[in-house]
Amino acid sequence: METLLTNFTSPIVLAFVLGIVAKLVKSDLEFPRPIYQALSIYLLLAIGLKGGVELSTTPFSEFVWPAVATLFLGILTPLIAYTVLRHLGKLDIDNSAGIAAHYGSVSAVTFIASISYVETLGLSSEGFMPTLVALLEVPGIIVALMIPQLSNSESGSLKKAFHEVITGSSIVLLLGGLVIGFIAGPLKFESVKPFFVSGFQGALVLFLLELGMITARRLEDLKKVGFFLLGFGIVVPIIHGVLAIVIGLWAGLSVAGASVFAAMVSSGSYIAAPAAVRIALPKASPTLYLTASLGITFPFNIALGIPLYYIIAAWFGG
Amino acid sequence: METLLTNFTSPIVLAFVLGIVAKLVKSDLEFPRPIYQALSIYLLLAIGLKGGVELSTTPFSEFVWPAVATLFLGILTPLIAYTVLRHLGKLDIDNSAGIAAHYGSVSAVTFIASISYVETLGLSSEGFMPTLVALLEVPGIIVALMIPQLSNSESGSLKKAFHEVITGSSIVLLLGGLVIGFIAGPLKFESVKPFFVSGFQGALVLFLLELGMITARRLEDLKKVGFFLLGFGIVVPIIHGVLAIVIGLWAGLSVAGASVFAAMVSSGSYIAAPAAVRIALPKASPTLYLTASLGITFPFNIALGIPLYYIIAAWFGG
Amino acid sequence: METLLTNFTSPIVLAFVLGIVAKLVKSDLEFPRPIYQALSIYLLLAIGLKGGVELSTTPFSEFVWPAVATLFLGILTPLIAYTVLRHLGKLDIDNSAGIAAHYGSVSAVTFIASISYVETLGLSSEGFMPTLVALLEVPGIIVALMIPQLSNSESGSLKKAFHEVITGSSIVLLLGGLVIGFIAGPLKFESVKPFFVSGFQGALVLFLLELGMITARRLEDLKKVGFFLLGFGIVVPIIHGVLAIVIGLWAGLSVAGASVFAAMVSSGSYIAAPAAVRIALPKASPTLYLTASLGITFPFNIALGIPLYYIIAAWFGG
Amino acid sequence: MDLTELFLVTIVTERILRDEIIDLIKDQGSKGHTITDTFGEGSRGTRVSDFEGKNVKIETVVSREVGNKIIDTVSEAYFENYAVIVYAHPVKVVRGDKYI
Amino acid sequence: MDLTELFLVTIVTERILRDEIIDLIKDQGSKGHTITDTFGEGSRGTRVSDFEGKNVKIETVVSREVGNKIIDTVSEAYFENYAVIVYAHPVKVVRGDKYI
Amino acid sequence: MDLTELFLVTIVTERILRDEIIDLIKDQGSKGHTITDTFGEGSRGTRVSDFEGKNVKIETVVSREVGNKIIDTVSEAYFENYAVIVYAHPVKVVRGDKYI
Ligand SMILES: Nc1ncnc2c1ncn2[C@@H]1O[C@H](COP(=O)(O)O)[C@@H](O)[C@H]1O
Ligand SMILES: Nc1ncnc2c1ncn2[C@@H]1O[C@H](COP(=O)(O)O)[C@@H](O)[C@H]1O
Ligand SMILES: Nc1ncnc2c1ncn2[C@@H]1O[C@H](COP(=O)(O)O)[C@@H](O)[C@H]1O
Ligand code: NA
Ligand code: NA
Ligand code: NA
Repeated sequence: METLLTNFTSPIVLAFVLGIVAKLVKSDLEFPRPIYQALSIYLLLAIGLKGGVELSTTPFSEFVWPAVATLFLGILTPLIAYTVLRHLGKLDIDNSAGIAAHYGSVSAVTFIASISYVETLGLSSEGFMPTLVALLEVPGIIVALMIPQLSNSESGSLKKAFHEVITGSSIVLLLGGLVIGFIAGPLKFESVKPFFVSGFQGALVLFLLELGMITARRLEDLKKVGFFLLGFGIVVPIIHGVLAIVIGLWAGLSVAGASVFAAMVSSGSYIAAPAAVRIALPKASPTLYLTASLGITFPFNIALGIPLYYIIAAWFGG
Repeated sequence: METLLTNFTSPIVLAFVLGIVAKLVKSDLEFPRPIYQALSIYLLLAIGLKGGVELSTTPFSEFVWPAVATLFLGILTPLIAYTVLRHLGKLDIDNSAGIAAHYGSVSAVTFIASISYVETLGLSSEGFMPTLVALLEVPGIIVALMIPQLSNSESGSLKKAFHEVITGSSIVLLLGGLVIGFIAGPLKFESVKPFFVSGFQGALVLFLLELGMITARRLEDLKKVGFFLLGFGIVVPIIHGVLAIVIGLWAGLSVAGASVFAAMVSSGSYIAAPAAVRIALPKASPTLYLTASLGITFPFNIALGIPLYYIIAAWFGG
Repeated sequence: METLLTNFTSPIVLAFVLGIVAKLVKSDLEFPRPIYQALSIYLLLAIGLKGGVELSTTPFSEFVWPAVATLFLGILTPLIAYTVLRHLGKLDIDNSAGIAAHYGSVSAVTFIASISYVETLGLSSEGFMPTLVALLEVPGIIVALMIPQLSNSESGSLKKAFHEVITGSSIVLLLGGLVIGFIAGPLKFESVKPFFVSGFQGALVLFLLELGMITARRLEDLKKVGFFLLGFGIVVPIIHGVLAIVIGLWAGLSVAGASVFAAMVSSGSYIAAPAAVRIALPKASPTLYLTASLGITFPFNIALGIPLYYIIAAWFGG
Repeated sequence: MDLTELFLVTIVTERILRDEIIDLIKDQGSKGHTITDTFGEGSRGTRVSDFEGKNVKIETVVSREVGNKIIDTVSEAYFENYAVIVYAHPVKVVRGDKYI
Repeated sequence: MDLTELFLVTIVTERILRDEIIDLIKDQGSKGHTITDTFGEGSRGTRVSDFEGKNVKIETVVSREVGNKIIDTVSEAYFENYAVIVYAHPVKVVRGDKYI
Repeated sequence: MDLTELFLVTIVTERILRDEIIDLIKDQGSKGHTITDTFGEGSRGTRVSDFEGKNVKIETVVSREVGNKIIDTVSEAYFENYAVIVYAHPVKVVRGDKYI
């Protein structure tokens, strides 16, 4: 219980709520798009850098199994999501695959939020977690986009979509940051630390304020998408999260690491995936996949999911 | 005298001057609008957060009288301003009310500048001052906008104007920050402190550089508005400031607190008020009210007013 | 050799490379223009401020000879560049003068990069170096733009071009920062230090990421400009750099100072100069001068030039 | 491709009127619009938007009738007190029926 | 000054299609284009660009033939699945030959 | 509502020429203008503005005479050395007299 409260009184979650409220009261508060872009560049590069620096001091052996687990879940989760959507939800192939692509990938912000959550509990997750985010981002999208091909439904250009995913800004910044951090190492990193580490939590507050406002717009679409998707957006992440915890602990992650891992795996992408899906599956409705990942799963994870995964992980792993 | 010099050698004031100079020499220096917006979001949220954290540790009793004093002055000052404008200045009802609305509200930046001024003197004002800013922002505008209604001159939509004021970005960020800070409390605030506290003064330098450039454009309009408004923009703030000092000290504020309070009360809004007035009193000339609050009173307060209020407060309260 | 490696593993250089790579793989990563502008405002103001603070504690005598050396090289280097371009390169007058103007001026980022390079070596250059940057920016451009006048080739408005240079944002921010820092002094500077000093290196990383992307676009033009310009963009900076080292050491600069000085003098402007040249010499091809200064000399200096100048300076001065 | 002749009505005005005017043109029967941030100068100087001269351009493709109604209502509602310009010209539109 | 009558074709669509459509109009023979970031509303709501309603406006001055080809290819390629509007009108252009 | 037929002259050019061209069109008799930041491509590639392809679009509603004068002066002053396109078309303007 108390672990839940800790989350609800964190500036990050509160800023997210403020953003939603601002839109609900129709405030003229608006977050300039360039600032939104700059903050995501900063946040992605920062986690990349920190991850790379840590990685440079991590023995390969420690890192290999979690990496394998990540790739495995990157392939499994979109298939689970697809099956649920197609056969329980009776959605058509394109929409099922489109939504599945989002849940196969990862939301960097959910990841970051879970990191700071475990930190507020005085714990810390493995340093190489950001590397896992980079590993998790791409495969799930590709797997999901392949499905309609197999069931040869007419669709958009896969090639362009893959290029879009692999060279997407989030991947470039994450991987780029990892490599830079890895090469630079702890010493060289010192000089840029104040900017990328001390400022991080505060920048996250601003970013979640904005994400709150974007989410609020999505919430209006909730009625359009119906109860099934609402349930899907909460239940499937929990399933994915529990899977991630079990496999994560088995792969040698700490309890903190496993709950961060669960947050990652359960989260739905809303930067890389939407762009790719829009190109590869033009017939899939953006309203459905964006509302699911950004309007349902994201707020659920930020508010309840993250602490929940921790409780479960502690229960399994403690 | 020395207290004045301290102000003139502060990076904040100097940056403001630099901004004015840049425009005077027709430099192509331009401050991108999104950055301007981002800085105000940051500054307002930051003072809100800090205020909220402080508030969470302040006994209600300490805070109640200053709050009452604030609301009282929020109602009194626009009436004073209106009377002066209408009967001494012979301005028409709409323009008088429009300008009065600005002086009934508050300029957050003037407030911030006064805070950092007293800090450079090694003093510190009460922690709940930002709460007073939030309290002061709205009532003055509403009071002033009511006037033309009573003297039933045809005018724009009051309802829309009120919504505009109450849900204006500055209020949302200030109040939102206060609530977040209050709930989070000192401990949770730690993690975001580097971003919102250490960076604050520097961000303020950039913001005042930009405000200097905006003010410079206003200065060109000075000739248009005539001597009466010039006098108004200096004398009335002083009157409001002295009032604020007396009432503030009586309400239990420290000398530092009272001089910050004076800076607040004497200042003229140029974010919330203009938008509201433009909607409610379309016939009131933006050139008049913007030049008064942004072109005359703001620079006066930044350069002379703030130290002046301190001297007076010290004299009364010392 | 090891001094070279230090440079290649610095986050700043790596971020620059990442920017180039991002463009080469056609990533959709884009750096919003307002952020680019904000970062340059921040960086220029920051070096100005720091320089001014240092200057306020520097005896004039120490500073006078380096200043003279700077002005001297500001006049000499464009003439050298022009002669090489016109007589070896056989470029026409306008293009020769246009490119010369760039090499007569200075690239603030190259300067900053060289500062942080010597710092990573545990050395530190004279505090007044930023003042030299301000001194170096203007004269070279003016000298170069005069040439076509003398050889009276029809050309654009010199007057406008000069105004453009002298009131250009980079000069206003550098000089403005110097004056503010000088007046404020070390004590007043304390409050803004976290923002302008601690954050500096990190902001530089973001800025070089963006510059990498801009440079990448320039690289495509490399084939258009031919081998002569490629050689010019590498050899002439080295010549200017060596000149700067000799004269700098003679003027009393430390080894670190002399190598920073060399980086400054050898660098080609790509903010002030292009604008002025476009106006004064409309017939000069932007593709030529931008590719030379931004596509060839800038990356050369960032990657090899800066460590090279240090090695030479150490060899001469050690 | 079937091209219909419709009218492109352009309204340039103060940022602060944006949402109000969008509602207004919808009421008049506009099925869609495109908005662009612009700067501008005209007979009326000052803006209250924190950046002077900051305007929005609202473009809507509509039938002649709707166009005339928009022109009338806008000009009558805002010309007296606000900075605004309204102009229109015919355009050939693909799948024009969508916008009527 | 010699004025040629050409056509200004305007395409407003989702940000994500920008580069694709630019390539497409070049293939059709457009010699140049001007791009503006815009917001908009129409019959199709959601965008995947992180800001809803975020569109681009692509304007190209072309000959009647090229214009028609652009209109046909764009509408046929994108109308079914994407948010897009296309309209055109004649303009008098200086040195028009440059753009044919 | 009284509609006057006037001309909308559009100039797309390099950012760096913005203020110069604004002065120029004022001299020619333009009573107002609207400016939009745009990107663009044409026959002339490079810009010196720190972002390539960064242009401004200057639109002004003027009488036919003023329009022609603007077209002539702009094209003659800038066509040779700068990236610029100029085109015009008639528009119906509300309270057109304001802009003549
Ligand atoms: N003649 C014109 N041509 C183009 N745009 C104009 C013209 N006159 C005014 N505008 C635009 O309409 C806005 C309001 O004009 P005004 O009401 O005359 O101040 C200006 O800020 C410009 O953006
Ligand atoms: N009637 C219209 N007038 C002007 N722009 C429109 C109109 N309808 C649609 N648009 C623009 O075209 C985009 C796509 O429209 P739609 O495909 O109808 O969603 C919208 O976001 C608007 O920017
Ligand atoms: N055919 C065209 N259609 C629309 N805009 C154009 C066209 N050609 C050029 N432009 C615009 O005018 C600018 C200068 O063109 P240019 O002088 O041909 O390089 C380009 O950057 C575009 O923004
Ligand atoms: Na996932
Ligand atoms: Na006030
Ligand atoms: Na140089």
